[in-house]
Formats: sequence, structure tokens, C-alpha cells
Amino acid sequence: MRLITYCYLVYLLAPIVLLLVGAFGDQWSNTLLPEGLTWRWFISVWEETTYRNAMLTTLKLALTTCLINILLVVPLVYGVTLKFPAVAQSITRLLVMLPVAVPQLVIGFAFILAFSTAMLPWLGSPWLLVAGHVVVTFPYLFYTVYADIEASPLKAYERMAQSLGAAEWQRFVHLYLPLVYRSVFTGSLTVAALSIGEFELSNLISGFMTQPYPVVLIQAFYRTTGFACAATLFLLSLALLFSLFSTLVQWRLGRSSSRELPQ
Amino acid sequence: MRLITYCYLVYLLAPIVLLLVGAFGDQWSNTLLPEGLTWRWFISVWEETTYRNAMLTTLKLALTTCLINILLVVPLVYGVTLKFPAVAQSITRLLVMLPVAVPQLVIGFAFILAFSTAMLPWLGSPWLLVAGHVVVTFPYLFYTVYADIEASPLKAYERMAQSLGAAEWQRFVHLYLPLVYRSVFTGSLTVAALSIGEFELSNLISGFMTQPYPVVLIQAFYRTTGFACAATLFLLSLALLFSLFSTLVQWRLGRSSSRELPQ
Amino acid sequence: MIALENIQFHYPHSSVGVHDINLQVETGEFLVVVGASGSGKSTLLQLIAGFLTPLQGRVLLDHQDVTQLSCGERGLGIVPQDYVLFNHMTVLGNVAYPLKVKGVRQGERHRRARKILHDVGLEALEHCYPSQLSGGQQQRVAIARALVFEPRALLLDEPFSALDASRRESMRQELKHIQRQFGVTTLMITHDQEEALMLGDHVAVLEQGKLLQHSAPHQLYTQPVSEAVARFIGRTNFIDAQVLDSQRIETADLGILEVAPHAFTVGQTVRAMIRPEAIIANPASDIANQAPATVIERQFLGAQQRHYLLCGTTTLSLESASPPEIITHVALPPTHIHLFNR
Amino acid sequence: MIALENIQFHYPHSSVGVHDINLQVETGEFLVVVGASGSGKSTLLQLIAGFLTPLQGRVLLDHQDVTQLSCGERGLGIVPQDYVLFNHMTVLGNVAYPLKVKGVRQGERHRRARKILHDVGLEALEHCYPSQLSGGQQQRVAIARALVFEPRALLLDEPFSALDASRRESMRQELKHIQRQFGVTTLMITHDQEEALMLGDHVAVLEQGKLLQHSAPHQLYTQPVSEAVARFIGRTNFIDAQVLDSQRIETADLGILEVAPHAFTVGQTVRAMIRPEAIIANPASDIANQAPATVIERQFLGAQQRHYLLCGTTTLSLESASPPEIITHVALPPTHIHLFNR
Repeated sequence: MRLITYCYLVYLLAPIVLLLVGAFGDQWSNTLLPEGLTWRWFISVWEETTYRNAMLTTLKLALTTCLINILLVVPLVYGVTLKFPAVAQSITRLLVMLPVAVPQLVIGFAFILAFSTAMLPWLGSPWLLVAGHVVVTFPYLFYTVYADIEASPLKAYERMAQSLGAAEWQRFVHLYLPLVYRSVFTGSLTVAALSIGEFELSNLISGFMTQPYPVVLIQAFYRTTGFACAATLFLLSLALLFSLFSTLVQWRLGRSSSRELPQ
Repeated sequence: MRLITYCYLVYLLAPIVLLLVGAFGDQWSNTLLPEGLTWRWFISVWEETTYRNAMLTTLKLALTTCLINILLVVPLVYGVTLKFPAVAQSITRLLVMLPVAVPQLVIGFAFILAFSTAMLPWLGSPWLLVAGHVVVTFPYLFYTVYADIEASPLKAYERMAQSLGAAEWQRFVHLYLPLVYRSVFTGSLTVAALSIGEFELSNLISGFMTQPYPVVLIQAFYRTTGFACAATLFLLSLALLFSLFSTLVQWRLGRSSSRELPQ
Repeated sequence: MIALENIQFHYPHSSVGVHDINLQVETGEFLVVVGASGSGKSTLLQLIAGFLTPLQGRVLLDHQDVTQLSCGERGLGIVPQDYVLFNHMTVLGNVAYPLKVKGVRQGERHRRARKILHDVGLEALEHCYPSQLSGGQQQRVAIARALVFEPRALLLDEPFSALDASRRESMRQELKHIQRQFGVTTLMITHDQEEALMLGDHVAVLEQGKLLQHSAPHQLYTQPVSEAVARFIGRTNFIDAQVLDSQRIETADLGILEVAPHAFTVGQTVRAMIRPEAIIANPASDIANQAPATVIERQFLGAQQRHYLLCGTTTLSLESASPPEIITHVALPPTHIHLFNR
Repeated sequence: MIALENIQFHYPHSSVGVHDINLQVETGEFLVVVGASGSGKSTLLQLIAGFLTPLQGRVLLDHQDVTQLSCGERGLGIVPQDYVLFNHMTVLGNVAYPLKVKGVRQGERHRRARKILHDVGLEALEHCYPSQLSGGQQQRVAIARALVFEPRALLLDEPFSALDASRRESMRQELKHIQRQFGVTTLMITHDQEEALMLGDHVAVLEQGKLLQHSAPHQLYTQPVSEAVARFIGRTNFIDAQVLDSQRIETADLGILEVAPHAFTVGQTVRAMIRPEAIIANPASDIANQAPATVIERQFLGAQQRHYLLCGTTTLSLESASPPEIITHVALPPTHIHLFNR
């Protein structure tokens, strides 16, 4: 069993090590390993305006996607958990997960179809790109928050607070938000990581001026190996950063969940 | 709350409806809706050898990916759950989920880098494509099976059977397999759905002769709207079929979980 | 005062519920409703609390009809089975919360919460979080939270089921003391008959949604209205018999038994009950209703010893703190024999 | 026969475990190990079962040293707390499974499984799945599975904790009968002292990993070796006293008390214990150790009534099935007073 894990690990990490070797190697042609150690590939990626702008676009896009997702998911989960009957809850869960089941290529093409018409000529607009990212990432935040709340004592809290005469806004603020903010936080980090790495949909619906980093990156693959590796490493680091942060936060909170935070 | 769900639903389903309209519409140029109802787009997609072959490739690819995943995941989960100490379990869980955190673009480029060298000149080989799909889908099967087994009484069963003197192979066959086969089945359906819709990695590492359907499909976007819609609908139906089937099986089994299947 | 008038309720597509319940809890009284799981006692509690609305009948609090009021408007202090403390608030925050939602200023609500925490002996723990408390302490916080806004009545849902057996005894005493100290009208539900007898000023027995008996603990134990109540409240011996006259019955194995005066008609078949601890082993010769007996099994229970005795073909169980070494005869004192219709 | 010799075990980085345990269960005997949670009774069971290996000492089964054998090689029948039936196998499949892993042919193993299912009264349910059974039935399947391969001994881990209180009583009787019928050496652990007294031929009391006492139930209850055992097994009154001579002690509130002959030295301070049911209310004048008493609280418990009495400044609890209406005096019978070092 352990052997399988190690093989899988090597298989998984070897390409990433390759990327590192490629990005820091000075010359690499027809040799097993590159020669010399250099920062110059990173510097040349950073100096190209296209890449710098794309990076900024990607960060802005990730941030906006997170914010819109939070504003949609937080009240939606509250409503679904407490207001929907059991059947409606099941249906909502299924519908919300739909974008995961539908290949992004299909979503992208549907966007092209809908928003390249004369009536809705929004293809290439930054807000359409945000909308696309929200559709693709929404299920992950919803599911994280929903699963967390399902496992929480929210329903018992609500009942108790109702018997004490607390109004709905009081229950939302005093009880629901304290229960939910941690999974919203970790879920948002996952959303950010996904948005940063998203290529398939962005490639189809982003305009020339709003190309996020992954779309620009793919062009780098056809340039020198060192440049491509360095450009790829930027993306990898950013995505891994958010993912690992999310996992770590979950672990820390998981470990200390018996000790709750103050009011 | 209900309003948000409905809006989201419309927003989600509208593009899919558009696809349907486009695929069955005869003529569509500068009008709100196409005119006429036809099957001809589907027939012309089917008649093109490229698309038919790609569809076959995709199905073979999905099947192989599932099989290899099952052969890896079933023993791995058994080993991780029963043999690994707690710390090693956490690390394994983290590592296994790595491919989800790493953007597929990065995985794809790493594959290009590693397998276009003189030493490993496998780029474009069908087995490399399978390997890529396994890397990308493995976490989903692992996680489904692992979560199921964690919630199962496997550890208590193992202990009991050990006290009765059952050998490891007996415990694996008599107790672990009956506990695990359902989540392996539903997880495999998810893997199939993901493999069928996979574009990003396939686009980078598939050879000309082994292009799966999504890679061929993107070229269709530049042809007539009807043809593109019909080609996209093929992919959508296939992916949704597997996803819905997986969800339904989970629901059915979830409902009847108290009534176990015979020996 | 809590009053239920002809309360009727069942869940949709189900016959589970409560049927035509009339029940009254006087001001300051401690009523315990006891029943097995599925007897409808939880349903009853939820109808009083306002989580459910009866299909028929009225719920009255201090003579006011509250049937149509929501749970929040009824002003009841509720202690759920698992306490439902708010884990992200301190003990003080939890106890002050009912006042917070009513708009009481922070200074005032903390003063009142501290006073009640003092009364339940938790003043030292006000800055702790619920997860840092023992089960018994959590229970007292839940009770303090239910009492802080001076509720019209206190409703307790199986308050000891979440506690270790070893803690239950002392927490029962404590609850009884708190209830007396505050003089609050209290309704508690439980499945434990000993708990019901020990705590209740009155005890109501519920079975399959019907109120079987509502009386003082001693009466419930010694004069149950039916065989079902007798079985549920404590262990019992049953003997089939026929009424001879107003003070005697005839049994197959134990001959003619004297009984306390009763109103059954002569010749009627009845069932006689006697509690295991009421049977006298090797009685003095002046005690009535004697019969020879053979011990078929002894069980040592610590404070009690239980003997299974054979009298003819009837098995009797006998419990005593200090039984004789050898039992040859038993007596069934007439005043401890209670009759039912069969 | 099970024998433990100088067994020592603790978990890594922890003092929790068992310390220097010597214990013997004779062939066919039913031993109950009783202790609070954390007393080490589960650890003890796991050491015997072979899930844990002692750091020191030996485990013997029928005079064979099995300390280094794995649990599967020890041939013990184990009934875990939650039974751990295999949900995907029928009742018959579960009971036959121990024979299946030993390679017994299907016909033979089904024959033997059916025989034992008949013995525990479940022959009609052999095609059911565990989830279709009640808790009591599941328990019997677990016991049948543990007995089917004729184990050297039966180990039971809190077998009644997963059952409703109402089912426990009858399942205890049933277990006792099955144990006698099969004559199998049995070790059971429990936290319930009444259960221990009722079921065990002998009872061993464990506290903080140490064996406090190992004796017959009656002796354990009436002559506990220490205050800790006395407190754990049943309710007790304690009175501080000083030894006057070999048959008398002097107390602050109850004056001079006669006691059974003892070996404490004159002048030594001791603690006297008497059980609540041993105290006699309003005694006849010829009984020794009388004292005036005032009732401060009465609790009705059904079969028993408990009185809290004040004698001087000492509170005594008294339990009786039929106490007098008014209690003015109590007597503490000398033979029921038991002394401890203090």
C-alpha cells in the first residue's frame, strides 16, 4: 500500500520538480539537466507588461468572484437549511452542483452563444468573465458552507432562540454568522484558488484586454523553456498558496473546534 | 432566499436551453430565435469521421481511466485507513488532493516538459493521456471511497474479525469489499464524467491520432452555430448522464442504507 | 399555571400524537410527565412550548389562551434534552441572551444574569465557554438561561439523559432545590419512572398518546388505575382471581385471599397486583393470606435481595433488604393487594 | 480458566492503564469487573483479548501462557459494546463466520450455527439482517457468534449499555441463563454496580487501574475493604468514630455504638459505615445503638422511601419499603456497622 503512495507521489511531484529545474536553469538544450542557475527567466516574465497586467487581472477577478460568491452563498445557505422543505433542499443541492457536472467547455460555448448575440453583446466584458467564474466556483463555496452548517447545531440554536423570542435578523446575526464565518473563509480561499487557475472558460469568454493569467500563460509554452517554466511557476505558486492556506486554516480550526472563539 | 435560487437557476439553465435551441434550429442568423426544426446538425456531426473517432477515443479513455483508478484506489484506501498512523493519514490526504489544487494548465505543461525529452519521448501516446486523466481524476475517486470508509464500521469489523482469527485476505474480501463497492461504483461514474469532459490537459498532451472529443469539439465552435451546438450537446449529454446516474445511485443507496445487501 | 384542555394532535399521515389530553399544573407545582419512547410525551412538551399547534383544544398559561401564540410569545423557559447552549458565547453571554433579544441594556442584563448564576452556584464560571463545562454545569447554565427572564413556567425535556448515571442522582436533588427556591411552575418529561416519583409533586403517565393517570407519586405507585400503569411504574406480581365478596377473592394457587374493601361485583374475574417488596417472607402467624412457597432463584442486588418463588404454579417475586436464609411461607398483606378489571 | 499475573500496562505518554493486576477466573465462573469510566476496565479487557500486550506480567488461559499470542490465536469469544455485527451478512452468516474463517465447510458450519441460534432462541431469524433486529436480538446474535466456535472464555464489554433501560432487566436474566447453560468461563466489564452484583459469581472492583477488591457480591456489599469500594457499590452512611474497645466505638453525635468484634487498636480513629436500608426506624427497645432523629427530607422512590435524618449534626439516610409515618428514633444494628481505617 505504502509503495503505491510513494509511486504516486513521485509521479505527481516529478513534473513539479521539473518545472523548478527548468525555471532556474540557465541553458537547457539536449542535456538531461540544464546548466547554470539564474533568476533571469522570472525577471523577463515580470518585465513583460502583458504578463504583469494578466496577473493583476487574475487577482482582481479572483477577489471579485469571492465577494459575489459570499454575498450569494451566505443568505442562500441560511434559507435553504431553515426555510426549504426536505425535497426542495435535495433539488437545490442537485441544481447547485450542476456546473460541476457540466464540462466547462460546454458552459463556455453556451456563454459565447448567449452573449455574442446582438441583444446581449457582452462577450469580452470583464463582468461577464466574473459571472463565468462565479458560475464555475459557486458550487464549491456553497457545498463547503452547506456541509458545515448541516453538521452544526444551527437548527437547535434557531429553535431555542425562537422560543426566547429572538427575531429573524437577531438569529441570523447572533447565531448563524458566528457558526458560518469560518467555513465561508476557508471556502473563499478555495474559490480564489480555483479562479486563479481557471483557464478553460476564461480562454473562451475573456476579451483581449481582460485576459487572465492562465490564458496569457498558454502562449508562453511556445517560447523558451526557461521563460515558460518561470511563467508557469508564478501560477502554480499562487494557486498552491491559496489551497494550502485553506487546508491549513481548516486543520487549525478543526483541531480547536471544541474551544470556540469569543462572542 | 428562494428568489436567489430561481435567478441562479435561470442563469444556469438559460445557456443550456440556448444550446438546445441552437442544435435543433435550422437557420439562425440575426434573429432572436432560429427558424425551423431539424436533426441535420446531429447527423452531420455523426457523419464526420473525426468526431466519431474522437467520441470513441473519449469513451475508451474514460473506461481505462476508471479501471486504473479502481485498481489503485481500492487497495490504497484499505492501506491508508488501517495501516497508516494518524499523521501519515493526514499527509496522504493532503498529497492525494494536490492535483485538485494545482491548475491543470500547470500539470499539462509539466507533462509536456517531462515527456517531450529525448529520454521519455511519449508525448502524444495514448498511455500518457490515460496517465494524465488518472492524475486529474484520482483525487475524486480516492476522496469518495475514503470518506465512505471513514464513516463505515470497517475498523470495528477488522478488530472483530482479527479476534476470530481471520487472515488479512479474508478480511479484505469478506468485509472491506462489501463495504466499499458501492462508493467505488458511484465514484467511478464521477471519474467517467470528469474524464469525458476533460479538455485542458488533453488539449496539451494528446497526440493527433488520440484527440478525445472535447479537443476536437473546440474546433467546431468556429463552424456554423447549429453544428457547434449539436456537437456540444453530445458532450453535455454524456457528461450529465454519468453525473446524474452517480447522484441517483448515491441517493438510492443512501435511502436504503439501513437495509443491507445480501452476502 | 399551565392548563391543557382537550388537546388533540397527530403528525400528518400518522397516528402518532396525543389524544384528548386534559392536564393542569398549578402555580409553583412540579409536574412530571412520564412515558416510554413513543408515548407522546415529547409531542406534549412541544405543544405547550408552541413548537407545535394542536389540531383541537386549547393551551392556557395563567388563564390566558396561548394556543395561537408562537413559542417566542409564550414566555416559557425551556431546557432541551441536550441543553442547546450557544457554544460561541460565554456562560454569562448565554444566560444574558434572552434579555439581549428583549432589548435589555448590557449593564442591566449582565447584572441579572450574574444574580441567577450566583443562585445556581456558577458565578465563578461566567467567563467559561460551554465546552469547558461538565455535563452537570452545562445543565445548570441551561436552567439559569431559562429562568433569567422570569418565565411563566419552566419546561424540561429529559434533563438527565445527557448525564452520567453517577451524576444524575445529585443533579436530581439540585433541580428539585432550584425549582423550590424559584417557586416556578415546572413541567418535566422523562422515561424514568423512579425519577418521576422522586421529583414530581404530581406525576402524569402517558401511553400511546393517552393520559392514563395523573396523581401524587405515592398514589400512583400503590393504586395504579390500570395494569399498564402498574407495569410501567415499578415491578409487580399479577395474580388472576375471582371476586368472592367485598373483602375476599379466590385464586387458583393461593386459595382465598383477603383484600381491602372494594367495589367489584361478586363473581367477576379480576387481576390482583402486589408489589415484590410488599410480600412478607416467613410471616408471623397472625398475618392473613399465607401460602407455602419454594425459592426457585435468588438475585443479590445490594440493598435488596430478589427471590423468585413458586406457589403452586404461580411465580411470585419478592424483594427485601434482609430476607431470611430459608423461605418456606409467604404472606400477601390484604392492604397491599390492589385489584383491576380483567 | 483465565489468570492474570502481575499485569502492568499504561498508554504511551500517559499514566492511564492498569497496575499490577492479579486476577483469576475459574472454569465456568462468571466474573464481573466493575469500575467507573477511566478505571482501566476496558484496558483490562483488551489485555485479555489480546488487542493490547502488557508491559509486564502474564496472561494465562487454561494454564497456557498466551501473553505473546495475537487476539486471533487466543480462541476467545468477544462481545463488544456495540456488538459489531456484520451488516451485510444474515444472522446465520454472522454466527457462522468464525467457522468460515477457520475453514469449516458450509454444511457443517451452518449446522453448528443453527444449533447455537436455536439455543439462544433466534432460530426463526436466521435469514434476517442485523438492521432488522431489535437491540436485544442483536445482542443474542453477538453472543451466539462468540460461542459458536466453543471459545476458551467469553469476554463481554458493557453488553447492556446499548439497550433501552426497559430491555436491560430481561436481557440480564437471559445472559445469566445462557452463561449457565453453556458453562463457559465468562468475564464481563460494566460500570453498573447493581448489574455487577446481580450477575457475577464474583465481582472485581477496579479504580484508577488498581484492583481494589475481588470477592463474592454479598461480601463486597456488606464488607467492602475500603471507603472507595463502599461508596462505589451502593449508597452508604459514614460516621467518624474512635475505637473504645474490641466491640465499641465512640461517635460525636450518636454516642457510644456497639459493633461486631473487630481488630482495630483501642483509641484509633476509624470511619464507620452503615447502609441506608440497614438502619431501623423507631426500633423496638431491645435493639442496640439507638439515637433520636429528625426527618429533614423524604423522597418517595416507589419500592423504597428514602429519609434524610438529622442525628445531632450528622445526616443519615435511611431507606425502607414501609417506613413509619413519623420517625423519632433510629437504631444502627451492630452487625451492619462496618469499620475502616481513616
